[in-house]
Amino acid sequence: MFQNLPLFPAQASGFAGQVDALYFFLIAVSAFFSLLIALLIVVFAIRYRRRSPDEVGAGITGSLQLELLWTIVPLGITMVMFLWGAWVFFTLNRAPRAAMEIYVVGKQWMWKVQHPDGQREINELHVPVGRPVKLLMGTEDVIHSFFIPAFRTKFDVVPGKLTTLWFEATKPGRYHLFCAEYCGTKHSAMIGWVEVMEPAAFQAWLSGGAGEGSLASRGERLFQDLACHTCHMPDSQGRGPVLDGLFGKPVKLQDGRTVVADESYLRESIVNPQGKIVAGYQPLMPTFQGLISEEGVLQLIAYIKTLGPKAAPGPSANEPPPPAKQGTP
Amino acid sequence: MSDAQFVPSPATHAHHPAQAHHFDSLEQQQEASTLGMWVFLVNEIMFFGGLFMAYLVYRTWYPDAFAAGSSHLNIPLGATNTAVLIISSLTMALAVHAAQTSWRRGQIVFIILTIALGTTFLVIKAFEYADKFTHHLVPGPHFQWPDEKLRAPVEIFYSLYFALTGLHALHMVIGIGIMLWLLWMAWRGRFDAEYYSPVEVSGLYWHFVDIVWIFLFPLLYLIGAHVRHV
Amino acid sequence: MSDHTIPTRIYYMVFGALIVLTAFTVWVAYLDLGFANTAVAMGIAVTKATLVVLYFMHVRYGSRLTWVVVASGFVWLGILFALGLSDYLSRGWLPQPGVPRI
Amino acid sequence: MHTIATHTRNYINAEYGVMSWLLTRDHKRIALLYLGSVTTFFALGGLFAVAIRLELLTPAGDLVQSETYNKLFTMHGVIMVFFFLIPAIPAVLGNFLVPIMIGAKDLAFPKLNLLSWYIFMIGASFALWAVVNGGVDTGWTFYTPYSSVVSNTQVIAAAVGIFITGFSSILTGLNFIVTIHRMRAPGMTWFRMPLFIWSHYATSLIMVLGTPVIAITVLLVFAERALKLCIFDASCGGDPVLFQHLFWFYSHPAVYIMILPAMGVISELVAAGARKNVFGYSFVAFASLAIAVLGFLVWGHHMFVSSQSVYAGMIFSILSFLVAIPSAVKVFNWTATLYKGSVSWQTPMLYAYGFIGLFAIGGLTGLFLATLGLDVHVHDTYFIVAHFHYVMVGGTIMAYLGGLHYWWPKISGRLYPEGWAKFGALIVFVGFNLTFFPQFIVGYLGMPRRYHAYPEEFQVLNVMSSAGASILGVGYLIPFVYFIWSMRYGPKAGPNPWGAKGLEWTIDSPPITENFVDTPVVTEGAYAYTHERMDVV
Ligand code: HEA
Ligand code: HEA
Ligand code: HEC
Ligand code: CUA
Ligand SMILES: [Cu+2]
Repeated sequence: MFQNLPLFPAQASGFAGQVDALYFFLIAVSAFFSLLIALLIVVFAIRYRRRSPDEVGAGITGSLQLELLWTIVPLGITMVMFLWGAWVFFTLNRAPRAAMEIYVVGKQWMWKVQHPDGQREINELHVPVGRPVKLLMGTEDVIHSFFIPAFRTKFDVVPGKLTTLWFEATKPGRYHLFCAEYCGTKHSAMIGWVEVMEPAAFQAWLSGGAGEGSLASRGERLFQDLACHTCHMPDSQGRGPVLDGLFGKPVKLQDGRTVVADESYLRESIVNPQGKIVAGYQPLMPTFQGLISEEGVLQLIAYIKTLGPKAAPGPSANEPPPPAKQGTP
Repeated sequence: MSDAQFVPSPATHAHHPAQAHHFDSLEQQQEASTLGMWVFLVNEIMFFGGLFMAYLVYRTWYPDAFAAGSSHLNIPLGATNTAVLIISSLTMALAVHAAQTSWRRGQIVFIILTIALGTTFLVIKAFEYADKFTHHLVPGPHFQWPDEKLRAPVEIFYSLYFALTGLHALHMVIGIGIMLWLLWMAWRGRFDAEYYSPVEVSGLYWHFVDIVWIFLFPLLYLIGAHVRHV
Repeated sequence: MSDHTIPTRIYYMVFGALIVLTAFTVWVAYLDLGFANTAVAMGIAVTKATLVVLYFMHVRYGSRLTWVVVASGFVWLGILFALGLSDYLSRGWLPQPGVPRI
Repeated sequence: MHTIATHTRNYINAEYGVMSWLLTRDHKRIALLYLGSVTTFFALGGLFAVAIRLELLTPAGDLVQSETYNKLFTMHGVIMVFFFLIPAIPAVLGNFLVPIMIGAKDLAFPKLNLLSWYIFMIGASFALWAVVNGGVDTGWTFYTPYSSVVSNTQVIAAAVGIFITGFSSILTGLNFIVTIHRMRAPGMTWFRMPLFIWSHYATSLIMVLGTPVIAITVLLVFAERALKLCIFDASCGGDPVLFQHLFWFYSHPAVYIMILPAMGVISELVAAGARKNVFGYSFVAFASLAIAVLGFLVWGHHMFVSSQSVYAGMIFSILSFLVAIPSAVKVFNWTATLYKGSVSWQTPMLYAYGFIGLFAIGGLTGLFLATLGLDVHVHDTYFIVAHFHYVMVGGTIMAYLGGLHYWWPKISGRLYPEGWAKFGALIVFVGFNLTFFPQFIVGYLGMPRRYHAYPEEFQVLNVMSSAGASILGVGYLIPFVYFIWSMRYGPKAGPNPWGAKGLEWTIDSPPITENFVDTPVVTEGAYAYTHERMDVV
């Protein structure tokens, strides 16, 4: 039993090292202060122990210098922690442009994964080593959280939203995937594996069984089935705006704001079209809330992203992967 | 305190019958009650504050739905109720004044007026609620809204409407209960220029409930006024 | 305790102001002023509330402690709103690589 | 103590009969009512903890069903937080001591004080009803939409229970604030008040300003569940994250409701244990206020990966570091107080040493969590569980036990057995560390919290933790037994067994009903053990 006692998690992503460095810094600071305080307490308690029943302590009331010292020094140290931590956090929150995209849906109690080329998996995620991967995530019911300890990252999936998470795996292997946000009875069974593969093996795996066509093509079918095309036509004849080339572009809204048409915006436009009305259009579009599954929404998004002039940033889903690029700006 | 001295209680003068034994003086007791009520009202601000926060978020998200939802509220009734509450605040203030000037008849009259106005408010509110029921504007499975596209956010509006006005009405009911007790005490001639803090403190509560309504009225009723003619 | 007995005349004046402000806020709500509708409505509501607090609730003549207590209520409400909105208003601000800034 | 007359009458034997307790308005008797209630809840919460630890002995979820496990940790958390730890120090020690320490006969509103206890018990009855009728499984955090539309357990009863109990907390806070402002004895200026009073004042501010927000929040969950309103539900366009904002707006300050009174206790223990002025008295006093105020500005640090905006995350992170500074100031001042003191090794001091060390570790690991990039990894893992048990169990419960030992002679009039007490303190300290230290490691390894079953490689650390918990349980049982024993057989304590300063030690043990025969007049600061003045070096 005791040979089986890991004390430190595997490092398998680009920022595992960064997070661990931060961790060791905090451990060092904590160890220093805890030991200092413990030591002082023990020393004082022994050195100045009470020797007679009515002995009293010295008439010391305080010292401004010391107060300043132990206010400013911790303040300085914590500001280092803040800046360093914030910097790592930004890295964690900004997926590089070249990231390969995979769609994830959480539901009680499983993770459903769809690759752009059409592979689907449940409670497993296959990714290539050495390529940034961006997960576009949603949930069908309650909040869950996609957590891969070996990559030192996690992010919640939240009803009504599209959230993202990215990483770049650095070591082939099989790593735990957990649901970290409590989500009901089988929360602890909402687990799986992340399989990091060599690029060639990954390509082989990808071409393994795409059966139902690519994600975008399924989105396209939905686009027809839900009659989106009756309003959104490739030319500006429809009642709704043209969606071709929309992704990644700034959109002027009726209330004067401008937003970028990213995935969250697309999701909101489909599920809750009243939230942001495009300038120059009537709020005609019905809500599709409850009519499309979360997976369907992601398929539609994948489809819209492939539409029209290749102005969208990031490779389109069907292109072969470009060589891994340094993602962090 | 090794050299703390103990002095006998300073006062030998007769205590007011309303003074509790753990206070040194009636004045200390009255100051304590007033401060206590103010602290309680601060707590009340935060209690409604949580709801106002929700209102603020959803109002920024769904301005149109809120305006649309609001346009189904009855402005004349809401305005009347605002006026009713303001008058009741006046009568309450006058009741406190009557207590401060040891005018028993005035206390009784103004407290009765306050109760009557508070009840009027609740009756009008009840009519409004009844109207919402018949028009299926109560959130839940029977909620209906003609414009399907706005249904969901309008339901949020009505959820907040009922939560806010419902809690406000609950405060009114409690306030009326307190007023009835005050009436009983005033009737028995308990309040005079020397001892009137129950009236004063209840007055603070009553005015606070009025203030909440002063905000609810524009936030709920008036935001849709200028769109309903479009 | 405010030993201060406020003359009833002041109560009636405040009352008059409150009624006038109520009428005004209803009237102005029917005009389409865009964003200003909300600003005006809230401005009037704050004025009315201030009048009630200062005169009906005697804070005008109250002790400093009363002022502090009243103020703390509104400051804390401000904390809830401000830090809450710090999330809601800045969502989606984070520039993403490759996405145009606006 | 020439001024003390020996009264045979005291608050305990002033009246007899159950009704004399149930209708009492004496703050000291009400404190004992609370003592009985919160001890019961602690035992109940502890039983749930035992069940949790038994289940986690093996990786497979083999002892109880996952539904049951989820209810166990939820009810453990709810009971420990709302029905034990929040009331523990303020409602027991605070109730007993606040009036005495400032030289008052009672709290400003004695009837309200009794009412608070009844409200507490009514709220607790709802929670217990929920426990008995199937339990709740939402986690103590009640996140929507799970709690509002999905879970099919007794969420409504638990929410109502928490709502009601909240008012007990609010009224206690209100009572303390008014008492401290208006009831101080002649000469008891603000800067002569014991630090226990300062910290209770700060705690009361949080109770009054924060608790109403949790009340309205659980009320909204109730409304969404029972009345089908739409507030947080994403299917009508609501935002589940809004619930988290409102929940943590209270629940982060609530952790300071739990720690501030404990810090007050430690200040008293350290001063009496070293027979010295608390080093930097005014810094410690203001640190309490600073924690109370800044504590309201950091709630979003529980939501770094909740899809809250990145910028809000940064604001909450930097503010979280700021709120750690006053805690650091306090820790250093307590340590410095021992310097050149006349330092005691009696049980209350042992608990105080334990507190300082464990709170330092718990607080410092709080910094790990406030660090944005690091929290992403450890959020919702056992690292968090370890962090908060270090501050709540290693911090607050240590202080609570230390305070109970220190004031037990005053409360009961009897001395507890010192040898057993030292032994108990040692067991608690050892058991505690064995229980919760391994959880830091298993947390960083990635074991998520609220897991009924877990991967095998985490087993060894979990077994250590469970073993520690059984030692800890024994450690808690020991004081429980000898406190009860001492009420009958303990030697009489006398007014001031510790040779300590403070108004509570100038009166009888146990005190008479209105505490003081005559109102005391205060002429010096709180910890005037000596009148010599001396510099640090
Ligand atoms: C008594 C209760 C208590 C106390 C006092 C604290 C104190 C602190 N807590 Fe903790 N916390 C909890 C109870 C408490 N916490 C609970 C219950 C949870 C989990 C809730 C849940 O999800 O269920 C939690 C979770 C929690 C999180 C969220 C983690 C997550 O879910 O991802 C964070 C993040 O910032 C945090 C931070 C802090 C900080 C910075 C402090 C600071 O106040 C600590 C300050 C103290 C010190 C810093 C130590 C003393 C100082 C020194 C020894 C000197 C050296 C100092 C420096 C160099 C600065 N806590
Ligand atoms: C004050 C708060 C408090 C206290 C004291 C404790 C005490 C303990 N807690 Fe708890 N804990 C929480 C607050 C607290 N906890 C919270 C808020 C959570 C989060 C819940 C959630 O996720 O929603 C949590 C979660 C939590 C977990 C994580 C569960 C999970 O995520 O799956 C674990 C696991 O080990 C645990 C263990 C323990 C243990 C071993 C103790 C031990 O210290 C207990 C020791 C006590 C005993 C063993 C009882 C001794 C018995 C007596 C003294 C009885 C004698 C008296 C009579 C007979 C009348 N706790
Ligand atoms: C009844 C006509 C109609 C139908 C059907 C319809 N839309 Fe729309 N759509 C509109 C209109 C009008 C707008 C512009 C106003 C707005 O933003 O709501 C719009 C806007 C959008 C936008 C934002 C476009 C931009 O330029 O920013 C997206 C994305 C979108 N629709 C996707 C879809 C999808 C996917 C479907 C099918 C599931 C669909 N729409 C069905 C009418 C429609
Ligand atoms: Cu899904 Cu936990
Ligand atoms: Cu916190």
